[in-house]
Amino acid sequence: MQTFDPSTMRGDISSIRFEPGSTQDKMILNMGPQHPSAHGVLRIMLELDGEYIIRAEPVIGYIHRMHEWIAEQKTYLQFMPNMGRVDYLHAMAWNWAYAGAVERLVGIQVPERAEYIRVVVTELNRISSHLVWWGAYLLDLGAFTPVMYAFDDREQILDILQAVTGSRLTYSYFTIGGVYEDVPADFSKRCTEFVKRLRSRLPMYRDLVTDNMILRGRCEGIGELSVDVARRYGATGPVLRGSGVDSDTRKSEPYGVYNRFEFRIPTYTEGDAMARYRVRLDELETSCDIIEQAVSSLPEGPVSAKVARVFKPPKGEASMAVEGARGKIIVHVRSDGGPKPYRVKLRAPGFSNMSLFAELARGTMLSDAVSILGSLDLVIPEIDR
Amino acid sequence: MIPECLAAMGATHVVAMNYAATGVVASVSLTPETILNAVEVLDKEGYLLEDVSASDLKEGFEIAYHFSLFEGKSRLVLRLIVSHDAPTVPSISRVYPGADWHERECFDFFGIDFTGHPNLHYLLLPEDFEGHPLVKAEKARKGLVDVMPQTWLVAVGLANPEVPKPEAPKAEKPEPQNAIVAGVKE
Amino acid sequence: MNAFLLFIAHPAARIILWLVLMFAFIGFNGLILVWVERKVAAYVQRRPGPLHVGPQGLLQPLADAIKLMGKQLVTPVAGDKMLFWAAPLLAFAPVTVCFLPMPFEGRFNPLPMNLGLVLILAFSGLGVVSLCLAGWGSNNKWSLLGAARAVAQSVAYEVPLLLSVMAVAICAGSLDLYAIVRHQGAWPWQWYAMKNPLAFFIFLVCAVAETNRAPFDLPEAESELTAGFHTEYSGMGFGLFFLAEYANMVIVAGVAAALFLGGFQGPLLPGVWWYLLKIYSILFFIIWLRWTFPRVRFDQLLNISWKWLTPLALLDFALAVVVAGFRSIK
Amino acid sequence: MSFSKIKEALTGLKSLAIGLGLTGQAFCAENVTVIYPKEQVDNLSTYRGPVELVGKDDAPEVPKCVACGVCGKACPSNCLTILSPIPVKEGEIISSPAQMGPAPQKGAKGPGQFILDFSLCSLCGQCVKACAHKALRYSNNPYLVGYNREDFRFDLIERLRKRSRD
Repeated sequence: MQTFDPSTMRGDISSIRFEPGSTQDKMILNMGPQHPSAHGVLRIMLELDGEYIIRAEPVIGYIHRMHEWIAEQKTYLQFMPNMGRVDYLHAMAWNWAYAGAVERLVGIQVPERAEYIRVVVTELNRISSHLVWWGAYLLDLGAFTPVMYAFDDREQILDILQAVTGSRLTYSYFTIGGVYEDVPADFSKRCTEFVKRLRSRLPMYRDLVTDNMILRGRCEGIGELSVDVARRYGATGPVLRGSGVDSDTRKSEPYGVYNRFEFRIPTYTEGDAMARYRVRLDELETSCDIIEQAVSSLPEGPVSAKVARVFKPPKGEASMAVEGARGKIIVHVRSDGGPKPYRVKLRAPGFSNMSLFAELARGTMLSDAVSILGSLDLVIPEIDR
Repeated sequence: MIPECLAAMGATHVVAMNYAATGVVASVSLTPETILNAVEVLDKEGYLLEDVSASDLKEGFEIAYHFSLFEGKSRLVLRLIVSHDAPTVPSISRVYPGADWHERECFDFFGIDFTGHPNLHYLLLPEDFEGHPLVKAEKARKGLVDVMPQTWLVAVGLANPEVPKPEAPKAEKPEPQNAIVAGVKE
Repeated sequence: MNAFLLFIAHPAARIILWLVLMFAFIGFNGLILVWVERKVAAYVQRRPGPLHVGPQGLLQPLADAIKLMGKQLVTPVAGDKMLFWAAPLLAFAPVTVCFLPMPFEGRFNPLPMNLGLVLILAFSGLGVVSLCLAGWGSNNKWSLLGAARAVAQSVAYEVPLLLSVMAVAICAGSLDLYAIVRHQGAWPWQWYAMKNPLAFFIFLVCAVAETNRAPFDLPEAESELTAGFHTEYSGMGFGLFFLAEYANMVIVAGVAAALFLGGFQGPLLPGVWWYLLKIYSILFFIIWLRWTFPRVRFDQLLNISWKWLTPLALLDFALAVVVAGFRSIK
Repeated sequence: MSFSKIKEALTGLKSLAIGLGLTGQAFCAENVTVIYPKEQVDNLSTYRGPVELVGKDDAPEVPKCVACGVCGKACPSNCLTILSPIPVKEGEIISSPAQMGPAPQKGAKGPGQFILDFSLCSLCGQCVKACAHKALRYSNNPYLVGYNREDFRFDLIERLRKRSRD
């Protein structure tokens, strides 16, 4: 191997900064930004001793798009399509967080029907997000087939959501004060059918993957996360619930009409990759429950409050927290009374979860790092924003 | 609604906020000197760090730390203002290691210097990026009175409660039932 | 014609002819196996697989091979050029030798010998050297990690593999694959897979590990090491590794079929067809494994070998010795 | 090696066998893929592609659009360019072709040119919502291919004419 000499490495300041000096018996490894389990363009610098990780440092920002700056250049409504692009897997939750924050700022009451539709599409989207995670995680662990089964199910959701929103991935379905358009007539029926189908598939998921000895060997006891560390790093969502904390924004600060539904928040106390895995799989069932309840009591009425296309909210600031597939999404909007936001801050759950990685990966093996990375369920565009 | 622990923070102002309108239960005004003590208090109470963000105002950079408990509507916002000329504030990453990246992000966007930060350099922006994109032009900056709700302004003594400012008539939230918003017609 | 027959009768000529035939067989077989692999993967994943080149996509592997041959061969600047290009050749060369003692059937035997099994085991052990050289010569950190994994894995799995083979050889009393096959019968209950299922199981697991197939494909583990030891190879350099992998699969499947499944013995059909059928069933099973399971971790892989398979294989070997001893006393 | 470990290994092996069984079942089951050029998916009608102009009920080749320019302003990424003819003032020479200016133009009744730069569009639909005359709608053609950016600058009036001819 060539010896590592930082003075000859021009242009890559991250590497030079990470370089510890003498690398005797150690190896600096750049995992990413083009790496099969980097889930997009994440780069992790690792200091390895054999296969053991001594130090890890993620380098992010490869697809940073400065959404927060864009928000200041556009009117409140014009920024809406950007929200579908922050986290492409759970676009609906971001839609909701931004729309909700602006609604709070202005004081708009969202019609009942729109609230129910929002719940259903967000939960459908959550299921599709978890299915993608499930498939991708198993790809990281070297199983090629489950991702196809997951995508088979996900296609059904995408078909439903396409009929509602017209697109299959980057939805901008929410508007300030409601949703873009009413759902088609057979929406409820299709949702119920899908829930039935997914429930019949879950035992297969369990038998094929969850109970699998090899998978359990790869997940159990890997990346153990204690509640205190999770709290100080700001971990939320399934990562936090995998550590045994019964915390879910849908319960703790019920937004929309979530307080009208009965649902269970799955938690596991082990705090390892397997616990996070199980939380997500159980959340599929939780989402199914919510969809069933919401669809069966879908009220009639308008789907959007009357809101002018360009409006000036009163001065002030508002935050909206939404439970996304990856954790607590918060959008802070600050208005100076003009037609454009003064400041928009997007709090991405993946950002906080990702910062945990360096802590979790220390002392594990390279294969475990891949497993931990997968179990955090990272969507890089959301982290980079 | 205001948690009792806030009394131990040495805050200049603690203002209860309307959760339904702002998503926050209390706003705590601090100074760079008191922030470390404040987050230590929150750490003892078991608060979770949500984010650290900043905003460019006339008075300086306003840094807002959002915290919440695992349960219930409990979001707190800790805010402090640092001047444009010397934007330094102690890093809280010693207490909340998760603040590390959030503070680096604030450094990216605003150039705020977090003293005691272990690793303060560009996070989201490229290493050779020059400038800080969210810093506004001098003319575009607004003061606190322009971006904060009237109730908060009154509570911290920046506005007079009896005589509402004529340029901020809509600062009070409209009735929640009011579905129609006065818009500006093109 | 007579001269040709005489020429054929000469053992050296027979070996050369056989080697040429084997090259053709390996190449053809590689194409077929790529197609089978892709079709099996596709059907397991409920999609059609290659479909458009030739009937049912049969010509797809050929198109891929032509594409591979047309690609530029890139050598890493900082790599060791000689080792780098010696590695794929070294991966491929021993494979052909391993086909010499394969018991296809009596009249296909180019080189009668009574140590066929030893020859195969010795030469198939050479494969790991090529992986090691490939990893080292690439001067790439991923490749190096892959090479290190390959060596450790090969050392670990050689032991139980040999022990399970020895258990069978002791029972049959020979190291000649033909003799071992003749020792069994045409029917499943006469096979060593039935008489000694533990050895068969151990052999299968070790065979999968020896050929670096999933779930033991750690040297190339693409989600961890991008592509492991062959990260830097392009074109036919990669193609040779690929071909060697499939040829190695055929060898282990061939040995397994001969040792445990009665080789060319079978009713009605000529023996060679039975043998091929058995080989391909084992290959199908190996492919099926790959598309079902996640990959094990490196330390787990070694643990499986040292803590489970080696003791079990020792136990099995001891049992086989006792049984064979009793039989010879009788 | 304790007894519990052996039991664990055996249950593990059983789980592997179950996994093999499931993929084996899938191997025998039917494909779920739609093989594209031979078959087509059945949900194209709900797909929302690039916006198109709506023709008048009595004259399908004439757009309903009144060239008010609201859609262009609503668009977050400025992908709509609406030009309408500048009405000729008295005494001016009528130039041919007519001079175009950005909509809205006083006195102009319809668009002279309606350009959609689809390479900028994010299909958010704000133009469709903004239109008071329902003169814009989504098309549902997913088959868009082009060799350069210019191919995605759609002249919507031209496309409307073509559509009404077919």
